[in-house]
Amino acid sequence: MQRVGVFVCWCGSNIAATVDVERVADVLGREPGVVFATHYQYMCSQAGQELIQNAIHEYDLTGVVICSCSPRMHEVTFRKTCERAGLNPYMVEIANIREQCSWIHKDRESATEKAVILGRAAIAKVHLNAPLTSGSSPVKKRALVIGGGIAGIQTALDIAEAGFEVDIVEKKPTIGGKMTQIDKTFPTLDCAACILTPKMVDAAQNEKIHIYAYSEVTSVKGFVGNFRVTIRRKARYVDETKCTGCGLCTEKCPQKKIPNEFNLGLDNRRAIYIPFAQAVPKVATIDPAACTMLKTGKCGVCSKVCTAGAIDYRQKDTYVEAEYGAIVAATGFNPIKLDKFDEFAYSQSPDVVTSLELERLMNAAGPTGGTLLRPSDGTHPKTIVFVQCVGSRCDDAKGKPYCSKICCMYTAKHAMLCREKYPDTDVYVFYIDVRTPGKNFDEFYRRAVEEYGVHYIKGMVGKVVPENGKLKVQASDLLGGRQLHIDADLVVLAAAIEPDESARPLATMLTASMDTNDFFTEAHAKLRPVESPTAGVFLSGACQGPKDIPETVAQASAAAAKVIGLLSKDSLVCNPCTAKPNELMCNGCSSCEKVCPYGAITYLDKEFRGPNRTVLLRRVAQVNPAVCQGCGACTVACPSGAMDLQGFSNQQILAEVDAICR
Amino acid sequence: MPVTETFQPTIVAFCCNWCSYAGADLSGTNRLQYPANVKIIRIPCSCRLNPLFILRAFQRGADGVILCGCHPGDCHYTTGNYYARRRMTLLFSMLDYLGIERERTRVEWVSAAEGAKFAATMQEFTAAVTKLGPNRRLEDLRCRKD
Amino acid sequence: MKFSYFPGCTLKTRGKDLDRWGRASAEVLGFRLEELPEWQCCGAVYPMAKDEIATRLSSVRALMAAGERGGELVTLCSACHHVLKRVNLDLERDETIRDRVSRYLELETPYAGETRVLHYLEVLRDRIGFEKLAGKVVHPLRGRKIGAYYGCLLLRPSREMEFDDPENPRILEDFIRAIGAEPVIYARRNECCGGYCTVENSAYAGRQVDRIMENARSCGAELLITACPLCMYNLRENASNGLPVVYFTELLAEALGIKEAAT
Amino acid sequence: MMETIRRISGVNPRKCMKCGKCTASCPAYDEMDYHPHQFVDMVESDRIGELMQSRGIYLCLSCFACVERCPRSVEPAKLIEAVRLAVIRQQGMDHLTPDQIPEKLDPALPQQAITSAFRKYRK
Repeated sequence: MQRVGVFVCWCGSNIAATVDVERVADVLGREPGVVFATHYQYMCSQAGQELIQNAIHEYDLTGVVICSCSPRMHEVTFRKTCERAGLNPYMVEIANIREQCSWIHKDRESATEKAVILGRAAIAKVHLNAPLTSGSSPVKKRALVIGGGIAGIQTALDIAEAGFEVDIVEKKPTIGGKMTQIDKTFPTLDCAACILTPKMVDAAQNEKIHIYAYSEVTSVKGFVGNFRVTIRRKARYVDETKCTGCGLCTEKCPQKKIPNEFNLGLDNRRAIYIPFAQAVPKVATIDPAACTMLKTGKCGVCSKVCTAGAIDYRQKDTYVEAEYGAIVAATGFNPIKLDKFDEFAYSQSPDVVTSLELERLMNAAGPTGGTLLRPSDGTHPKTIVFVQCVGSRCDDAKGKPYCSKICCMYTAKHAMLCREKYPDTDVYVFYIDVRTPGKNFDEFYRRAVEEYGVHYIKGMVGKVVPENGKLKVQASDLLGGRQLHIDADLVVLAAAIEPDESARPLATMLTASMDTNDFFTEAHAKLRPVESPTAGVFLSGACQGPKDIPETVAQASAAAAKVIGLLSKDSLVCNPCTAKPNELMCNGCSSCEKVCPYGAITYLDKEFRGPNRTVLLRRVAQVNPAVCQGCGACTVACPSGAMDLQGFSNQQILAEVDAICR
Repeated sequence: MPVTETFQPTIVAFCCNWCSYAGADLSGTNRLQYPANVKIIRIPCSCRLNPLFILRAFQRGADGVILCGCHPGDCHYTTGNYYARRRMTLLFSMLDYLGIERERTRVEWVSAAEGAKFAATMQEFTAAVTKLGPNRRLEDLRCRKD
Repeated sequence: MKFSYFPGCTLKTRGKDLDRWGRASAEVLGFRLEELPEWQCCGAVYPMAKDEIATRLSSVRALMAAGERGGELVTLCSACHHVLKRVNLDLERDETIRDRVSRYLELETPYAGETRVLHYLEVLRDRIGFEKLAGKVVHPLRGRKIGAYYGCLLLRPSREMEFDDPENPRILEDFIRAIGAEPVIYARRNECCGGYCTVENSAYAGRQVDRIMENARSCGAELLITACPLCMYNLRENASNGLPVVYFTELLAEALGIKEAAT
Repeated sequence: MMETIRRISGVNPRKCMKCGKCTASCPAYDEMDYHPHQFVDMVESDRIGELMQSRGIYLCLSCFACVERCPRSVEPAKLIEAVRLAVIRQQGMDHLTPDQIPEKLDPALPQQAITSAFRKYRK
């Protein structure tokens, strides 16, 4: 029997207010095998940890039970504490009496009773704990960044800067992401292209960085330090190594009426195209859905005009397999589709545009050459109405329940730029709340109001009616106590943003968790904001939640720092809670091997002593502890009960069951 | 079986470490109440749950057992919850055969972000089990003393 | 194809054209509307308050009668459709209302909204198909620029009515195309005509109608169609300078070539 | 009183985030004294007496534009209906009486207009 010490934490008043900690310590102190039990205000504090260490020495403890917060919070802390006192760290069990007891119950009596039962279960388990030693596994010193927007580029540059190899996988023909479509950036109004394109070029020229543009991740296997990833390189029908990016093909292609996604369909491109002048890599791509040659076998104009001989109509998708130590998700965001919000007449009038479309309409490289003109008739709009929170903060299925965070600031920017470039325009912004927490953000918004004379109106637009070339806007002015009717020329909708649709399948491949809105979940909302709960997977940019550019860049660099920390290790300590077969009971049936998702189980023909001094050769399972991740699927699959999971053994779990049901 | 108003069922919840245990923690962090009858046992993955554990719980006097894991497709170990789902389906037909009411066992998928769902599930499950009254205890005849 | 049919009061009196041409066209298109025996007025407005039970009963009776006769109830009048559909949902979703209705009507098994309520236009779209309808048109209304006027009751609240996109509906536009005419899309086609407030204050209804008419006219409409007798009244009687308005079933009959034959 | 209104309407005014989209959508704005967002706010702050004096409760068209467009599913129209019911359910508080009808009667007026007016305006 172990000599168990029980330590009940008050967690200030978090536990002690609802659970009678003294009684818990007292009752648990009388459990079999418990030689010491106490309670203390903050067990995780230095003084609390010393208390545990002293008790280990003084009472010669062989097992420790801590009744405190969730093991997801401080299990590691307390394991280290015990290790420092010479106790094997896996001789510690945590009873979660905060998240799963004091915080969810109000009645002191029943909460105390439950805390005692949870403590008993932990004591019952720790009696069956065995010291475990961690093995180690090597780290592949290469990182993969999925998504080539500003988040992915920044992460890759920082990782490369530290001397590690890094690959970027981008599904579009060029890296750069959303920021390439943005005209100016708040709160300084510098041109987005001017600050982004040098970074794109840096990434392309950095010898540590390899860019797989127009590519997608199709499978991820393995685990932290040892991921094996398959990347599909989609056929561009253009040889990337030969294409010089001269653009001649994109001028000669006879298919002229393909909506240009870079300009959000506000103008057209050809079937062979380079998204924009600063694209990286600057090579042409054939759109197979639009190309006559690929569809009918007749045309071939691009091939004829290409002096480099880069066009290859028979190109096929190719697959690359590579190994990585760490993976960063940087899949970004998109504005939502507005088809469910047609009270704003988005699909009924070309003069109702999204904010991102307005970026293109104001950009010098955009469809209007940077002059703000109405898509319907090419005239200068004189009255512009901005509507905020279109689809954000909605509690129904039409929109998103969250605040999209970036809209207040970019709308202030748009309003300001409109007034600056065209002082004769009237600009109205309808808002629910103006949210400007950020350095120099509120000042920026106030400038839009005070210096630029933008009319900010607390209220919402209810209906937009296109009539006689105008957009009749019906809106509320809550502070003015009136309903407004504005004849506008242009209406700009600040559409909510949502994670890119590639994020969900990627999360499944990475076994990284997501929230109900399909944003990646971080390992800890406050203390581990750039790590996914899955070891070795990190989060960069808006795939984790709505973010503006400065925040994205900060998180991108933070994710890079975490990756560098991981890659700078030669090997990783493995989780010792791995499966272990009892060779004497194993009958070599392969059931365990079939359910193992990691291929950690192999078989060995081993000699065993039989009766009458005979030797039997038997096939028995072997688990590679460096590969086993400890899920336990094999333990249940094993028909002879030979397989067990260290740290979560059958006996340990049954002991917990018994303690709870006692 | 007499059901008294003060009947407090014993409920064992097996939660996978990655999704449901974290979801349970989140309902705590958000102070979402559920009955104290529910006691959680942490397992690495829903596929670690040996159906035997549930039978043992019923032997030792549990009135309800619930298994919570990651949503299908979201398992931290890729496929664990699919195994769990199949095994539990088999166990359910066996429990039917044994005459243990279907409502006493349940499988729910709760993600790490679904604190509210965890609390609601536990409230609902406890209410359902309370309504059924105390469980007929399974007995291991080998353990009979007389 | 056969459906139970709930005409409603107005279709028996002031709105006869909506009813008559609807039934006649149905025969040509291959479905029959069988009027429910002894139906009572649906009440004309949906009782929004949860504790209004008596005002829901006549709808429940009609819904149950249709339930016994094949389970599908077709309506033509927007108001009846709105009331029947929403009361049906109440019975399906609201346990308190279901229990209280059960007790009032002394039902052995409570009615839980099993009947499916369909609008005539939904039958055209989902059961007949506008393509098939177009195939039966003998007098396509070529060159006619027609604005669809939806009003409120068919579309809102969309969560319950599930009729069409509440802000940019297309079912009537598709109908107009099917009978060979050109639909004119104008944004105010789902704005309120003033409804029953016309009884007390027709000038108020007139202001609503004028805005709708102006919008429809400026977008090029020459004629409006509607599925609601009350909208029809408001649009016709309260407009200061209105476009002509007809029921959609009249145009349907015209396109199918049965209107001429009848007159 | 607030509880009665909340119960019969089934509306939780606390869900309102005060965006004003209901009032922006209201086609009867110019006719009404109180506007949809005010109904929600005044029910929440228990100022129902004032709402019961309002003539706006007879001018709401029940067009459900506010219900349709509310991003928080508050359903202001149901509150307006509940306040109107609270008034007309009182003895002698009918807003419309049968003897008022003939003078309002237009031969072309559809039955449903009168039926609805009665349903909405009297008990």
